[in-house]
Amino acid sequence: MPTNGYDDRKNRSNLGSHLKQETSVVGRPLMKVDAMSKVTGQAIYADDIHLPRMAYARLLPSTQPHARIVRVETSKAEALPGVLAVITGRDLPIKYGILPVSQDETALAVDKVRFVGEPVAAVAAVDEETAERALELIEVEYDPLKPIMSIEEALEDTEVRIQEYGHGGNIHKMVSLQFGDVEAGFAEADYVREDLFFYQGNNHLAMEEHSAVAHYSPDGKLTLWSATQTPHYVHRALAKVLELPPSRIRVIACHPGGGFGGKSDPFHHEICAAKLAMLTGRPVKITLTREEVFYAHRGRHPVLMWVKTGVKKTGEITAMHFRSMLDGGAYGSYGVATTYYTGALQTVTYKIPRYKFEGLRVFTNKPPCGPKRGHGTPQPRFALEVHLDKICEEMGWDPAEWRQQQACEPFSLTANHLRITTIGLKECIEKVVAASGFREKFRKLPYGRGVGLACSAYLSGANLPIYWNDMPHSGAMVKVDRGGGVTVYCGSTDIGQGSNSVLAYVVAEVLGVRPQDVAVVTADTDLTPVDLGSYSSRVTVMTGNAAIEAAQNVRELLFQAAADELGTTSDQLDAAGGRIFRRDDPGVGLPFAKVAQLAEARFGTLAAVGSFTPPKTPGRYKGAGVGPSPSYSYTACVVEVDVDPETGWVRVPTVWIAHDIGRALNPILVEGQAEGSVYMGLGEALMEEQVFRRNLHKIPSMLDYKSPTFLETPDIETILVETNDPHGPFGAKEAGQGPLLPVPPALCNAIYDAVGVRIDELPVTPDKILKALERKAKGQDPRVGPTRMPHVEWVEPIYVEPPDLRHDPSLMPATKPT
Amino acid sequence: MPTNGYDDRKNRSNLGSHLKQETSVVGRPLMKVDAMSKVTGQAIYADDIHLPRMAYARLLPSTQPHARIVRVETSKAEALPGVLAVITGRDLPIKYGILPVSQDETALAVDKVRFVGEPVAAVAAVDEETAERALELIEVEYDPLKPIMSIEEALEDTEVRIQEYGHGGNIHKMVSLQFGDVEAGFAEADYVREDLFFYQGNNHLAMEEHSAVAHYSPDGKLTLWSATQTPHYVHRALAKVLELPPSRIRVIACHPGGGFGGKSDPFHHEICAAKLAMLTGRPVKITLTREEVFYAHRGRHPVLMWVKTGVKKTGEITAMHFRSMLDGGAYGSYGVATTYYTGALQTVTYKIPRYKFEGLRVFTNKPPCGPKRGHGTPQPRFALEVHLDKICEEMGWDPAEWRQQQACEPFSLTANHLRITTIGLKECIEKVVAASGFREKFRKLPYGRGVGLACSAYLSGANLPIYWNDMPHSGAMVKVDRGGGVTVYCGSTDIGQGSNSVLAYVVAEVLGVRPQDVAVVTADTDLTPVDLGSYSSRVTVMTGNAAIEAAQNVRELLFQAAADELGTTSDQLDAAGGRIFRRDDPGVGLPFAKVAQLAEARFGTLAAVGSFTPPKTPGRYKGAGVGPSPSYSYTACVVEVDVDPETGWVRVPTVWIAHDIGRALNPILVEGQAEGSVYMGLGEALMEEQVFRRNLHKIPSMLDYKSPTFLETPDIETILVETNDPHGPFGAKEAGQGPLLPVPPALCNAIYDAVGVRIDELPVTPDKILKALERKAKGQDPRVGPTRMPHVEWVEPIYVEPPDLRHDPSLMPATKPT
Amino acid sequence: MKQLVALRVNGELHEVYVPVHKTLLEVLREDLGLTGTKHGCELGECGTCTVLVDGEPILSCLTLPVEVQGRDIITVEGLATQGVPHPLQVAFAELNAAQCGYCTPGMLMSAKALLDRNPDPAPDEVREALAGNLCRCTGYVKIVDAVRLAARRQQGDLGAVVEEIERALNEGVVREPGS
Amino acid sequence: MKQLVALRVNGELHEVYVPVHKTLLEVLREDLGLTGTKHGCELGECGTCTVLVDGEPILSCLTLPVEVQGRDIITVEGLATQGVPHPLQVAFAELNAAQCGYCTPGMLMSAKALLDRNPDPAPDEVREALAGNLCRCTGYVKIVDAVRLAARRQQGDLGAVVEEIERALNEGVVREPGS
Repeated sequence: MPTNGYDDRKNRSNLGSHLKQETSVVGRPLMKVDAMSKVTGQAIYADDIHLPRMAYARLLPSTQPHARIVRVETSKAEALPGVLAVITGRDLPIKYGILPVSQDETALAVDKVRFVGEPVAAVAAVDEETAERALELIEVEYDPLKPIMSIEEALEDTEVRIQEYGHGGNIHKMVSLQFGDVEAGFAEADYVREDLFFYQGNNHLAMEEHSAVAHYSPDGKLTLWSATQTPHYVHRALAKVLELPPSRIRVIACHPGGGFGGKSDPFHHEICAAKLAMLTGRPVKITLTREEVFYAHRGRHPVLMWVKTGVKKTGEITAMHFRSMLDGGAYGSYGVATTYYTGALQTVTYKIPRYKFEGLRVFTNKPPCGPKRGHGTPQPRFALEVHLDKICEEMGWDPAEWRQQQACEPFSLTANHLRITTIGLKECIEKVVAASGFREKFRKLPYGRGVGLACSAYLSGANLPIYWNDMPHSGAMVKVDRGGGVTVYCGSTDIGQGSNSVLAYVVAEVLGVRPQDVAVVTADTDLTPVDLGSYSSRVTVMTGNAAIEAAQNVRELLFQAAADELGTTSDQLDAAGGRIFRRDDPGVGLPFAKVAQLAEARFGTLAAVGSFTPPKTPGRYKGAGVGPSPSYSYTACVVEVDVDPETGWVRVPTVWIAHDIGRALNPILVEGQAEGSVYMGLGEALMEEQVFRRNLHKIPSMLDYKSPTFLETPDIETILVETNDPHGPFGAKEAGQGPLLPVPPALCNAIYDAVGVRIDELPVTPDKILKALERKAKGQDPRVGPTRMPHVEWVEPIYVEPPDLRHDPSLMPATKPT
Repeated sequence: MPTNGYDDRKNRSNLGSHLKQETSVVGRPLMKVDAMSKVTGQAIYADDIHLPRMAYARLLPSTQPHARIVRVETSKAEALPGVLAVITGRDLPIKYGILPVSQDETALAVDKVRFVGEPVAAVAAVDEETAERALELIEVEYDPLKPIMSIEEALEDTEVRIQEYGHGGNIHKMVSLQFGDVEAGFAEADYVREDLFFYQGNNHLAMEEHSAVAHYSPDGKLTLWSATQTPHYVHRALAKVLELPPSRIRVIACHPGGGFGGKSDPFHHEICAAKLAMLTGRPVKITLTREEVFYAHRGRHPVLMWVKTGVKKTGEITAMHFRSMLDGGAYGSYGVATTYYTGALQTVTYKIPRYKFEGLRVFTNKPPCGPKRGHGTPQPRFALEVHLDKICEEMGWDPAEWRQQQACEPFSLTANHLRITTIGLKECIEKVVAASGFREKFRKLPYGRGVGLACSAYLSGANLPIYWNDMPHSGAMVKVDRGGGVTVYCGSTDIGQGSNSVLAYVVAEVLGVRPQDVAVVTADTDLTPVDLGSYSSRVTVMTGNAAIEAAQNVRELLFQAAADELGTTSDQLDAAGGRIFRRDDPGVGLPFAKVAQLAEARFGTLAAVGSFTPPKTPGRYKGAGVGPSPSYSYTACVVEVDVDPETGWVRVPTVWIAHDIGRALNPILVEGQAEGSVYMGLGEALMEEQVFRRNLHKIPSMLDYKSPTFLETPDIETILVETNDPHGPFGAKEAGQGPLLPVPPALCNAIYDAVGVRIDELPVTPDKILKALERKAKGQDPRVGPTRMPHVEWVEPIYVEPPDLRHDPSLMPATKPT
Repeated sequence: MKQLVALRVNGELHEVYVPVHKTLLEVLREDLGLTGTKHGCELGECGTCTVLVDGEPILSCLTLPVEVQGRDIITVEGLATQGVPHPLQVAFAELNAAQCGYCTPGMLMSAKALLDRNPDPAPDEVREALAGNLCRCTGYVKIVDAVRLAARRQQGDLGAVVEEIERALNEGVVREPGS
Repeated sequence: MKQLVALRVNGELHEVYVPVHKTLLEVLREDLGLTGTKHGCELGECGTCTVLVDGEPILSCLTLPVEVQGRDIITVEGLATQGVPHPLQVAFAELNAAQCGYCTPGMLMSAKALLDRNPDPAPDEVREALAGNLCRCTGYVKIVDAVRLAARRQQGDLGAVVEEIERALNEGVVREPGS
């Protein structure tokens, strides 16, 4: 049970001189602003929307993994009473995709299907039942092509191509980057080790199935309500595919019932709903079935990895070489970014002076993979932390101590030119080791029990947008009403992490009102300035900073008006508790609403804007766009396991996790992110897998896709470490993704501690444990995992000279955002 | 059939140098931005809102016109299955009212009822039927008091008081103002005339019955959707009565299905719905029945008037003395303002060098009167224009020519210190006389047919707010999206006049985009800056100016960004057709969206605010707050009648109306306002009356309340005169109310022309015509109308020296709003 | 007491179980969610609740659903076909014949019944046919114009209607119906 | 084929005429507008559609309305009484036991059934009782805490609940359930 001593957090004054000395909102474990709506069933999710005359649509899935479409015959479906419209690929031929470099999707398959479940046609009807019956009346004639179902097959078969673009054959993207003379590094190492790992793909399994409702108003405006994390990108995609001016499209993200990255692409069903609404003149709803969610996918990429590291006896890493091969499924999605991400963040935890990364992504005839919590980094982090554990084991180093020694310096650059600001990694390791009793347990527990440690880093938002441009990543407006109410408008999407509450908190803190006084308007492309979306753990940092700037701009006006009334100057004022008052004499002040009235009389309508654009990225090479962030969060994790050598069953009684959050704007929300990450990390590590059998998804249902219940989920002890990041809103960094990363490797390291076997392939199912124990018993290498990487002609790497890795005070930001 | 030559209006360059030389949006007869929603049944009115678990509420009406409440017993109603809550006056004891000086209403009667139909209790139940059955179970014991049902009774009976406050007895308010030595004026006149008039009260009869839906969210926020013209004032009243912080209340005005002033007060049902929603935790809807609408009322005040004017043989008016007595009904409502309004605008049409006004308002046991289209000015305008017609007749003057000669000067002050800017009255008279063939018809048509002329002036918004403060009357925000979409946020309420479209037009004009590119967000206290409401014909002028300012502030940023890109300076640029381009070389330019992207990259989130505060009022006396306006609209009207001397039946074949609109932002919308005003003026003049019999409303239903249908409504020819007012947005003035004013007097003047009788009391029902004809036949004064004013001790007038009335160029505004 | 009623509204069959005394207006608005049809007086005096039953305008506030079972009910929501508005709708929008818009659905239904039996009505025929529909905003002028404009256009190409809307929104070209 | 079904939901009787194969979940959401109950899988595997029938948690996506006629159905909308939320609701809100909130209604119903039969469950008893309800956001930790906090509070004064909400919104005082 966490005992965070919330009462002590209420007013804190030890967090850096550029922040308010005392906060009255930030740092408190407040109820979320929409919490009561959610617990009373009043929060509106997309499928809860019911509009008058709403029609229902369904999608016809491809039955073929890979085939040319010879003919789609819809006339029987069209003739069915109650059917309002039927569309096929020909009606929506324009290609789209989340990344500008991979505009390879169509809303409905045009000439070819590329995976079982890919939508081929869509029907709108007066009810769902009629729409489903209509689907059965659509005849599709396929000319089958050879299916390609694995990384190996994709690399082998260069004749049968799934897509017509990319690196060649079925390689979608190949990357090769080298920072410094890696071979020299290996040469000067005392020990060089190579390992192979595989991380299976898995689905987000958000509880809510994707859903969208479209309405084309007779006044010529399309509105789409959708369970999306990225309304801005959906807005763009709709404009492109439907050939409508963006000004005529409004996208509203409803509360998504879970996202985890799975609702970050523009989706078939969103575009089809919009098109059908335009054709029928009626609102159209599409809600995917759970089976269709597995086809929509965009989940974790299966990744095959090879890593080679050289170390000196004294502990320093001399060089690292990392290779990854991603199974991308049939379309691009975020895959190019994912590929880079599998190589980008190795360098931001421990000092790696020379680094080489080679990565590729292949197309296969499976649902497209995309971004899932951690986006391309849990896989290499798994590989890296197990690999390093093996090195520590080999070298006889204490894995906690070694990690602390090798941790990156604050305000330093990495070999691949990523700028680290604050880093609480050492403190995280120290605290998690202490809390878990790691030193007392490691290599000391009875057979079958063990502990494992792993660490990780994650970005607090990507410094570069998906579409390269110089515009802010997040914009906010703050309006103050003469009655004392405040409204904050921001394009961000609260996917459950509490970003709407964060907006209320930071605005309330700056203006000295209560969060309840702040109306939060988000995720509506008509009403709110653009925010790029809820991905890459960017929201708190970026929207928080944008909202703070907007609130400060309004506060400026309020303070000027109050200063005159109170006979002082703006800089002598402070705001808290619904009052604006003299800092030197807090009894002298005015109610917030009164100041609002004075200020409105003087300045007119009280509203202001704020924006956040991440700092410029130091890296100047191709590929330098993936990895940079305003700040990195750090996590250390200890997992304790109880392995039954008879059954191979792994029970996890407790996980300890320490997370460098920069600053917890609301500790109970941060804990929730850490706990959810630990849970999801364990799910991926122990049971979750999206796998295929005879070209088909291995039964795409929740019954067969195993995920942890209450009974499989351990006690989780969360420790928050605060480093007060200068780029963060009130010092905050991310929490939503980073804490997932160390969980799978810590688990595997704990299994090794418990029973002495290495499972280098996730998930760690009982059969793999048993197989490894069997090998161990036979005196063979007590390991289960991949044994080779397919041969590939890697392209010549781009060579980049690494910078000096040491702490450099000049990297500290001169101007503080807060 | 109007032939406005719309095609010629598309591009105009003759409208004053401070405006854009050519407009691309303003001036065109565009479809309203929400027109298609309205014609497809998709526009949402309050009663169309259906929320899950919504409960229905009904109000228990008083059966007594005037009584003490001895006991209200609700227990039987509470026990009825399906009843969720029952409230009485004790649950909502805090008083409210639209004007700060008359906070005399409670949501439910507390100790006393003051008119039949006044709500005494409210019930929320699972359906309307159950709520109604519950009403029948509530027992109310009354102790009857003497009802006071007329002005005469109210003035006579000072013992029985309806309200405990006011001037004394049943006089709510008494006003006496004198501008110059009126007696000296009469002394120097060649002819002095006195007349008495009565204008009966009537109801707005909006097609939509009042409706409100309240929801109290579990997160502690109250939302009220209501058919209201004044969401800002409803917001204030709810905060006061419910004792909630304004920040926790959101008021959203739905499309009102007709307002005409009748939805401008905070109403019982709105507060009851909110309270019941808070008590039950469920959304609550109240929709009034038509009968209840007649009780909610706030319609035209019945006014008894006396006017005395002196003129010289040469035509000049030497002095005028005007008295009015208003029958206010049981509560204050806007009545104090109405009282002032009956005396304020006499001076802004013709030069009146000395002027005295005495007015009073009484309380009676009838539903409260309030503001109806023209708000207190149609009654005196009726009196004045008939009175002047009689003077012209007496003096042998041509009524058109005389009015042209005596018309006020542009940029002048009136005796009561009202500042006239532009005045198109002479041109209006000229055009309406020409179009109607007035000179060929007046006194020349056969017996039974006649024409009559009258003129009027009305304000384009009141210069002073209801709650005195220095804050803007209207605020707007404009946001520009990087996709090229524009959003304008403004608190104003489109009551059908097209104010949402006006916002889109002016913003589109300033930014050079199309109205469809502008999303209009209005009438939502959370989302929009305050606008005071749709009353006093203020919206186009005030929100138009605020929105222009906001758009110009954004355009500034856009032009700066575009100028750099185009190698020029901001002042060389123009915007139209979705492009920003060099004025000297229009081919050199950039698409709007591209400029938005450049500007957002440079300046951050693109949004700006604008505000409008009316100019300072020159008058410095108590009472000077009622009457001043940024500008006055002018109207001249000719009515032709066909009077059947046998039946007294009056048929109106045609009405010609010329209106000085300043500038028609959209001529087809302005015409609509003029046509609707003519229709409503004729309804009041010929048939509409809210009258009482034996203390009861004379059957409050549409069956008995006669109003004109298609068959009674004449051809209406509208002529727009443009004077390009410097205070108006693109030169515009009001159109929604002014054109009603001259219609009743023009009708009465036409009847005199037709059959030689004077009906000095509205409505002109056939029986009154017959009675007058009978008197004429008997050689008596051929007139029907009041014969005496009740005796009243008028208070000593406030004396104010009148300014010089002549045209004064120094009154022209130095800074142009547009 | 409740009863099962089967109503064919805008071509779709709806089966609802409603109190026997519930009016067609209430059932349309509350049970079928077709709130386009408005209510204004409860007593059949204002015409806002007009819908078509077998092509004839009726007052839905005075009609019990059971009376119109099996008959063809058209509401304002059924005027457009496949998202293309009826020429009457376009003309009303274009000529500002809908101000507050509340009487509009009823007005349109009466007008449709008129045009269906008289494709080119004179102004007085329009006034006569719509006399049961009150409007407080427009003074009726633009409504008469709009009905006549729609009558003229109805002869033409329905597909052109969408273009008309676009033009009216952006150019404001209004054709004079009287010419 | 349709049938008439009479359902008592949250104490109110609803009579609906629905296809015979329409699930209770669909009827609640689509016909009664009670969208608080969610669907997550169509196959009874996720627990999001849990409602109470005569106090027992059942999966509404696997239940036909006809099976539960005349029985007492409680959905998340019926947890609060007269606008005062159930202690479980407050505790869930306060302890951030609802992140995306989608599983929350079902979770609350299972938790209520638990507390109704076991007013002071141990953590493992909570886990056991809720094991049929999946949550992907929270890692379950705060849900267990919230159920136990509510259990402790349920003994106390219901009226204090509103104050708790106010406090949790503005002060963030969280009581440790474990102590």
